[in-house]
Amino acid sequence: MSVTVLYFAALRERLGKSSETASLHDATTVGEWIAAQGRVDPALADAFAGPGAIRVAVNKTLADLHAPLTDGDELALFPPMTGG
Amino acid sequence: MSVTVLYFAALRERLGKSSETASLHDATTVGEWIAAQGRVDPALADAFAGPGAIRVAVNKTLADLHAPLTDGDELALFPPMTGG
Amino acid sequence: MTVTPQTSEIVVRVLVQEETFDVGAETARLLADSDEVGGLGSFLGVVRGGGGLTALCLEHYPGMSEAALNDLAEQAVARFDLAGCTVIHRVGRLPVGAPIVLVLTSAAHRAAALDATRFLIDRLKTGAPFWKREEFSDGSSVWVESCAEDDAAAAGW
Amino acid sequence: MTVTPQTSEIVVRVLVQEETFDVGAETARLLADSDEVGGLGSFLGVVRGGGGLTALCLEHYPGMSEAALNDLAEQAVARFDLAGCTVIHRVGRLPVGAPIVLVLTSAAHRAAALDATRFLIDRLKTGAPFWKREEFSDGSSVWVESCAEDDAAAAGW
Repeated sequence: MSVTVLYFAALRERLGKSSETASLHDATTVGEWIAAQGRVDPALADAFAGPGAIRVAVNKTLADLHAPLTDGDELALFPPMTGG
Repeated sequence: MSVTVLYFAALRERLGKSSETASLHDATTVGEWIAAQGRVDPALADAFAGPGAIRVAVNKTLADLHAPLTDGDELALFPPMTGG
Repeated sequence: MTVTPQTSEIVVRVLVQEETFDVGAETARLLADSDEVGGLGSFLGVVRGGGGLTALCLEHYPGMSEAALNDLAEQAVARFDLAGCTVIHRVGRLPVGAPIVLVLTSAAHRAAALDATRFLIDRLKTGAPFWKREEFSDGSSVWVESCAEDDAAAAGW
Repeated sequence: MTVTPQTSEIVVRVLVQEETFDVGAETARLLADSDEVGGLGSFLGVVRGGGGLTALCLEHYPGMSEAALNDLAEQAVARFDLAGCTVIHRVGRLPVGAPIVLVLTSAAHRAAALDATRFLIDRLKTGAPFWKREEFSDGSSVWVESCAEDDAAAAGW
């Protein structure tokens, strides 16, 4: 299965990409995908090294690292929000 | 000496007048004038019978019954304010 | 010459008038007149319909009403870190839906603007010489009584 | 047929846009669209100058930003006795003094309008997917970090 991954703001700039398509095994959580991806993408691993530095949304709803990913999901990773 | 007395809102309507000129003895407080005037004007005495029903201003500043009156002062009597 | 920041640099605008006011224009004016503003808070009071009400008649004590609003504005400036504030209160006969009062504050940070807005409207309700008479569709009218809730809100500051 | 008051009668208007907005027109619109309104509360956020700042660049997550603001508006409607609310958030490059965000609430009574205004702006700051980058006159730029004060304000509700 595959999911679309979106990156925003400082994380987008840091990783040098705003989106990618990720292929992953079934029954993968957000945290499991980040851990696996971090092994091949040190910049992503670095970005997640700080505690609480990155926020997660699945299908445009805030989620946490335990959220499951299913085929066709849109996963978004971004820094703490600073609106208003 | 004399002071101008102004009445507003429900008190103005109740007394049937919006202003008058009062002649009074020296060293009179607001409360003393109201007590004396109430003896000749039962409607005024009635209006002041309810506790806290009437507010007082001397020269356009909120005051209380102990405020002294001096020649030329503007005394205003009115119900609790309901602005906004 | 040393220039020390003065309270007088804070823009205070107080109006008591029969005419209506323009919320957009007042907002733009306050924003243009004050420096380093990050937020503006506001409260707009309007004549609320219902129960057969057709209009409010607002009486005031000319001279004292302006002085009382100015005093409240100065208190807000002293208590909160404001860049400026505007208070406009209408008098006369106002139909349902008409604007009555506008409180507008500007500040570097939102908390000061929002706190000051609430302080001003809470205090203004019971601390400035305005009186409301309600007019109804059956021809009757009644003076609005002061309410304990408003007294408590004003005393809470 | 019995008509029961529904939450859906409460007017909720949420916009995310590059263009500016008209505070006066939005105020008039909310007032016209909702019944028995006694007060409107508002907060207008603007780009604060100082320290050589020339502009803010606002990035957002299209689709989620609108959904998050709608969700906040629905929360405000559920918590406070509102007649309606409007939330408009701009994105793109905004110079010093430009409006960024408008929160506008209407209610029968002022406390609900003022409480809901504060709730919405406090929660919006950290709960909707917008990110600010500051641009300075020396050509540098920096992403705004989240601040503990904003986190505390959002958590306080």
